[in-house]
Amino acid sequence: MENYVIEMLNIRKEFPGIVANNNINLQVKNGEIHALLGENGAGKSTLMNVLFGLYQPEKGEIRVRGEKVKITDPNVANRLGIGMVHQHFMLVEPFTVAQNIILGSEPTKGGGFVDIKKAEKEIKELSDRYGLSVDPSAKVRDISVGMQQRAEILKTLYRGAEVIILDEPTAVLTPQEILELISIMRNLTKEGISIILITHKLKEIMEVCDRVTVIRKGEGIDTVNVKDTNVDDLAALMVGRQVNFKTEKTPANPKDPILTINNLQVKDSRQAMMVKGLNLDVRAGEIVGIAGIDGNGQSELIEAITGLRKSEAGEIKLNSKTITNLSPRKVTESGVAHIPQDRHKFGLVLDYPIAENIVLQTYYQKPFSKNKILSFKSIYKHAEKLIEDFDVRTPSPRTKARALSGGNQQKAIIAREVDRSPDLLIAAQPTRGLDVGAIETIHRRLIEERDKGRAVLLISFELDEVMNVSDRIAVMFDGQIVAEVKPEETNEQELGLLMAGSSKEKARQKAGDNK
Amino acid sequence: MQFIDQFIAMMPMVLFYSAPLIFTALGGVFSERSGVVNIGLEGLMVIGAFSGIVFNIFTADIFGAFTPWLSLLVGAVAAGIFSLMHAVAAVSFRANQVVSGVAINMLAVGLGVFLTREIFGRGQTDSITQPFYTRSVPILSDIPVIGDMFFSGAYYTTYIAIIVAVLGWYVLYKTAFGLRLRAVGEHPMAADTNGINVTRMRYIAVILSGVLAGLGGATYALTISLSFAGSTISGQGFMALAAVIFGKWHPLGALGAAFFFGFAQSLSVVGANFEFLANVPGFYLTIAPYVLTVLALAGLIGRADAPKANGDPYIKGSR
Amino acid sequence: GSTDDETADDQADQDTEQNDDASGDEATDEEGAASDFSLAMVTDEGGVDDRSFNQSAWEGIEAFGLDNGLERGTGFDYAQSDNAADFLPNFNNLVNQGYQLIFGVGYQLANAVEQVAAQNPEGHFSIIDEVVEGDNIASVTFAEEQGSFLVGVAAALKSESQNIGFVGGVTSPLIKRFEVGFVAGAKSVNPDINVQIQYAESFADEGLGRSIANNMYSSGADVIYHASGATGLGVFTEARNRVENNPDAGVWVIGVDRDQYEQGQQGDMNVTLTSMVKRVDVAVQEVAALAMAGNFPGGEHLILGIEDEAIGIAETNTDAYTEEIKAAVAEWQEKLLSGEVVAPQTDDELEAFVEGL
Amino acid sequence: MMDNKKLNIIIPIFSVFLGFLVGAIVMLAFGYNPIEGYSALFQGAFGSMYNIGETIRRSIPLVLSGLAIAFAFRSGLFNIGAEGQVFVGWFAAVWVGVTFDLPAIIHIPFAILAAAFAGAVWAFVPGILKATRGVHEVVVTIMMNYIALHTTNYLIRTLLSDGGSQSGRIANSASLATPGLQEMFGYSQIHWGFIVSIIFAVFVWFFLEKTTYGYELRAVGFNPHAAKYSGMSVKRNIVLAMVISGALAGIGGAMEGIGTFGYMYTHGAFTNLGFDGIAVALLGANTAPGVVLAAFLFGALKVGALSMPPLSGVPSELVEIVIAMIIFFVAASYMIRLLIMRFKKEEN
Ligand SMILES: Nc1ncnc2c1ncn2[C@@H]1O[C@H](COP(=O)(O)OP(=O)(O)OP(=O)(O)O)[C@@H](O)[C@H]1O
Ligand SMILES: Nc1ncnc2c1ncn2[C@@H]1O[C@H](COP(=O)(O)OP(=O)(O)OP(=O)(O)O)[C@@H](O)[C@H]1O
Ligand SMILES: [Mg+2]
Ligand SMILES: [Mg+2]
Repeated sequence: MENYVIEMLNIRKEFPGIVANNNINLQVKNGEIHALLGENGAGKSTLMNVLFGLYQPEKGEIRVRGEKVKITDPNVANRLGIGMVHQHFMLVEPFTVAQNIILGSEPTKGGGFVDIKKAEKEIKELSDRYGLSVDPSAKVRDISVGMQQRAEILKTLYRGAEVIILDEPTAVLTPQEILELISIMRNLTKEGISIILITHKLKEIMEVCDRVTVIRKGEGIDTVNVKDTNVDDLAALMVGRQVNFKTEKTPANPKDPILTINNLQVKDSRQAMMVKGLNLDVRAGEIVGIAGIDGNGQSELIEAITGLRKSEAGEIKLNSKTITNLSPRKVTESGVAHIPQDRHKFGLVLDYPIAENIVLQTYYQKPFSKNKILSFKSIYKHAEKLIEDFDVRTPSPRTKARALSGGNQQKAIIAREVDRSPDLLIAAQPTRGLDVGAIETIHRRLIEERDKGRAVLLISFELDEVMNVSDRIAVMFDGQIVAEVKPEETNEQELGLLMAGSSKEKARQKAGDNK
Repeated sequence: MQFIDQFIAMMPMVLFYSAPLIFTALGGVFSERSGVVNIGLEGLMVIGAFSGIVFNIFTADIFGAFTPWLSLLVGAVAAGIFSLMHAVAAVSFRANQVVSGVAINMLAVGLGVFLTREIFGRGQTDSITQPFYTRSVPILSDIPVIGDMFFSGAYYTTYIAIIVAVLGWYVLYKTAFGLRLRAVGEHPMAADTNGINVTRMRYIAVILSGVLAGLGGATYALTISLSFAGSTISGQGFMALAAVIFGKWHPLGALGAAFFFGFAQSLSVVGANFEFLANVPGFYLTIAPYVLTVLALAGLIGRADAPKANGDPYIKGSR
Repeated sequence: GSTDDETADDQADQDTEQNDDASGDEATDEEGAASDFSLAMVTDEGGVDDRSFNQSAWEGIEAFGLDNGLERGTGFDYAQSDNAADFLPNFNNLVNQGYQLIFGVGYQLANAVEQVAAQNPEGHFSIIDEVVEGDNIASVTFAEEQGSFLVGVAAALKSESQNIGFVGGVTSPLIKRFEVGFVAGAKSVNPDINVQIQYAESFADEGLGRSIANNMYSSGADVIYHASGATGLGVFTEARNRVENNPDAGVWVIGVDRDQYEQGQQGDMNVTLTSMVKRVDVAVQEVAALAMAGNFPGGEHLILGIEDEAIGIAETNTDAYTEEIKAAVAEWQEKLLSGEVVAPQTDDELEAFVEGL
Repeated sequence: MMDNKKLNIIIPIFSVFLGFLVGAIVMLAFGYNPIEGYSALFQGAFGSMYNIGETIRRSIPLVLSGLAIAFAFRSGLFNIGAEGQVFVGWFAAVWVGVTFDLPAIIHIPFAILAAAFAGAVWAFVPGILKATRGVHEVVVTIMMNYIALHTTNYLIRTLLSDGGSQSGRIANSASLATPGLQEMFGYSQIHWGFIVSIIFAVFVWFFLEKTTYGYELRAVGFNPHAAKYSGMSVKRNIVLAMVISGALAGIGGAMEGIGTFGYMYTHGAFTNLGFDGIAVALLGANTAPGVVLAAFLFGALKVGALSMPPLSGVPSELVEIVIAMIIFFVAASYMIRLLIMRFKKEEN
């Protein structure tokens, strides 16, 4: 028989109301990268939380290296050499990287005094060994998402993990960071570590994984060898129907500019200049994708346009009327819609019903309220319509936003924003963390909006999204637009280089050589 | 120079006034750093004061000069046990922590006075015969100026309070225990996934806050009121809570805040001695401490961020 | 073991006894003798066991009740107020229970007495420490200024630094009488004596009382008279602490309302020089006697002072309260009784008084 | 699984029951007869029209201070300052009551308005400091409580009397107390304030649940970031929430000023109307109807407590214990949920 390092057999996990896992089997071979694939809410995180001891299954058994085990809490998991990097990072923001890594198994000398020096040394060694570069003494709140993730991985290694679970690690990474992560994963497996990788990105699976287990709506569907399968079959397995990836779209016919930005300068909360004299315009009927590595001023740019952040200099015009430093409400009223990056922080009031979330910017207007009095009748009528049109999967418009899956939360936000028929639609990371099904719908929506003659500004760290959806790609680097390219005339490599700051020419011929 | 003299004269007041606040505020810091809001400090002080006094009265003949020290201990233990209620409600039963804090406050006063009536047959106890006394520290008190200001005519409890504050800082910021405790208050789920027992940490923190608030209450009773009644602890717990926030949830910050309050309070008393204040209505001096605090907050202190998870019960597997 | 402890213990016994009665375990031993007269009192926020004038009033009522063979709960009783809003309900409860004479103890109850008296014209009411118009109301106040005057004399005689202090609770005309009388008395002994005066603006802040006393002693005072309820406990703490550290510190406290000797006990010394004793019990019994005899002083204002033995000063601390002081105080007492000297009650009167010295 | 609506009703009732249970145990432990104790309590609270009147009267200010705190909580703010706001409201109402001479239809609303304004001003300080400087409202409100206590005492001495410890009585035209009503309730202190408090309970409910203002306030309370994103002014809403909360507490003070007492006296300590308001608000789950019920329960217990010593010899503090335990059990309602779940399981 095979030597499996992890075996989860007939696992069943219920939550009040739903069965998140129903008789799921998962068998991970020693030293392999095993993918776990499924739609939003399919039950992947739950299954892994069971393996990591955060949840206790109602049924089923777990074997580690053949041994039947009971994983009652993360400590047990750690002792069994199982480590997990969670979908929502488990890092304490005001702590340093080192403090986060050692937390719970701190090296101490007399009087419980934490020997931070020793810890930082050990961490340095680990990160050199696996090529996970981190700054141990930096505070987590000050470092990039990529480094945060490397810190998370180090956390597991520091505890001597031999099996590492990565829950949607790439959802939050830039292309460069994804490449790094992939090579890291390879290093790890070389060192005999096994990896369970949860991702919605089929290409990644094809690239790094050995085998993949697909689950759908809490049921285990199948486990297949990656070399015996392909993207389309996987997608079909996962969603239960054929999915088409190449988002169909007719060429754009841009009209006159809607958004015009001249020499814009914006500082971040730490008073560092993040947008440095940026120029950009977006025309009616086109989708402009901003490609760039996280932290090159994208967030500040969006916040400046939407009035969430004050701009230091320069001008932002909408339909040739200036909207520089207007209040968010004024900006919204003048025809801008915004799908925010962080849907939980900005996009939704998680404790409000879906319906009330859907009128978040319009509640004070007729028909939703008349002279300051809310008309729940029309609010709910409206909500039901949008839920219908945008196929938001929710028990009822009265359900709290919190209880929806990220995918459906996102659909609700898009419904809200698009429905205001804005002149400019800003979509920041609109498909982050979503499954292919959801992604497909959302991309289709963006294109529909374009075809209705709206200007769409798409910010994404995912190159194929940018390339698939945009009509024009503006590359952002160090607070400026350093290049504009047409998707059909470029490739990921060139974009990658541009995003890394090399000039257009260089990038061209470099990319050219490699072709 | 009158100012200097007055200033020197003030210090002993500042020292005895602040001590109970320091202890109690430290309790608040520990509790809230672990993510458990504790507005029950007032009630915990009541329990500390009550049990300290009662113990003192009944054992003075037995323990003589040791009585106040033992009373202090008893007050701390009693309040520590009492704080278990808050822990059970807030940690195990996911209570709204403000509510259970309010309950603690009401229960403490009710119980304290009820028992006083049962034991003494009236609303307040006798005066204790074995209180703490101010002492001047050998040698140190001989240092010019400094000696007079800090080392003559202060209670040992005050020095203990200061030491405990420094200790608190060390524990919270230098030890593994402290790292875990703060982690639990900032991001309990992260702590949990690192194998830290959130519930246990929070229980410890809350009980610690009880012990410290008990020390605070007992200190007040054994150094200032020397007897217990329903009105003995009237607002000190809330002042301590203010000190916690004023001090930005940092042990040394709380220490500073407590001294600030003591200082402002004494200033309002000593103010009467200054000619130039002689014809200012006493009322202005009376409110001065509170106005000063508000101004200080608005001016220098400004924004303070509570521990992220402060007030949220931790429920495994929810986000 | 001071006199006070004993009264306190008796108090305790009676309470528990009464509890038993209430819970019916035990029959009371005074049947039959009851006359048809009945009296009761409503406490202020201090409560019946405040070891101050509420308690004193209750002791008066009890004494009167027992002397006249009345029964607790039918012949005499009290109602406890935890809050100013309880005053009127308490009165009404007692009225409904049929008590014929009801005392309101403390100036805070003035309004309540006024209302309840108006609503029950046939009932008899009495307000202590305040004056209220009404044919069925007997207002009883005390000449605190007289007692304060005498302790002022004692303070001046005791003070070596000729520097003394007064700590007031919350500023009010009542407390003013204490302050003014005290100053007048002291100045009559030595017109140049220095009197420090400070109000805590609280009756329940021992800490503040302590700070004020600390400040007063530190700036030279050696005798402090307090009229500040629990705040005064802080004054005693400060004095006791000073004596503990230096047996010859020579600092003294003058208590108020009742003999606060017990608060002053420090080892084998006692810092309570004397106390300005307000015999509310005497006042209550006097009014009760009149009422029982059928000539209730309705609509009258009784001012009880030294001559009625309703105001006195404690002489418990014989070590500190020397014969000379006793003698001198007695002298001034005579002057007050004879009307040769009239103790001032307000700042203006005080001014005039000091002019006259 | 049981639906929340049912639970939200059952839990408070269950908590009240448990609270009384603990009280009974304590009484037994100290040799009192719980039945006598509680029947005395009940007598005192509902025994006659008079007692009912008193119970209602005692609840009136608690409804308003409870609403004040609930209102702030719903907007994500903790207003420990209700205590001080009650003081200034009480003062303002009495001041209007004694200094003006107007027909009742104007005088009473004017007095209430003044109280609301005073409370609002008092709460504005912490509000603006929080909004502009990020200063934690809890510290500031605690300080404002003491400032209110001493300031009103001072003003009573200087403005409403010459050095006295009590203001004069308000003009009858400003009084909410009418002989007719009081006679109907056996000469209790009941006054028309109960109507005022109900009106404001309805107002708060409507304002929070039905208006765009309430929608904004609740949004800010739940998630200020999303509120800002969607164009609401977080700062403005914080200030607004504090101001309205303060106004409600101020009106609570007015209920004492022109209702129960008809004057104001210098206080040696806090009234606890504000602090009890915290308990009332939380017992009422921060909803207007809940607050009204919780306040009534409080009123009944506190008035009933007065009859316990005379009728049963039980010290009135026992009621404090009962109240505290009720609040405690409400806080720990999860415990009760579990219990109920357990029963449910055993049923099926
Ligand atoms: N803590 C929880 N309480 C209640 N229900 C939960 C909880 N966590 C998950 N669920 C439910 O279980 C189902 C599976 O959730 P899970 O997080 O495993 O999905 P997932 O596969 O990780 O989705 P995604 O791809 O979006 O991360 C979801 O539909 C959700 O409704
Ligand atoms: N406490 C909870 N109660 C109910 N459902 C939950 C809970 N926690 C998670 N879920 C649901 O579990 C599913 C997966 O959770 P997960 O955190 O993976 O969300 P998601 O869809 O991945 O969104 P995102 O990762 O972008 O936040 C989602 O449907 C989520 O709403
Ligand atoms: Mg997941
Ligand atoms: Mg996800």
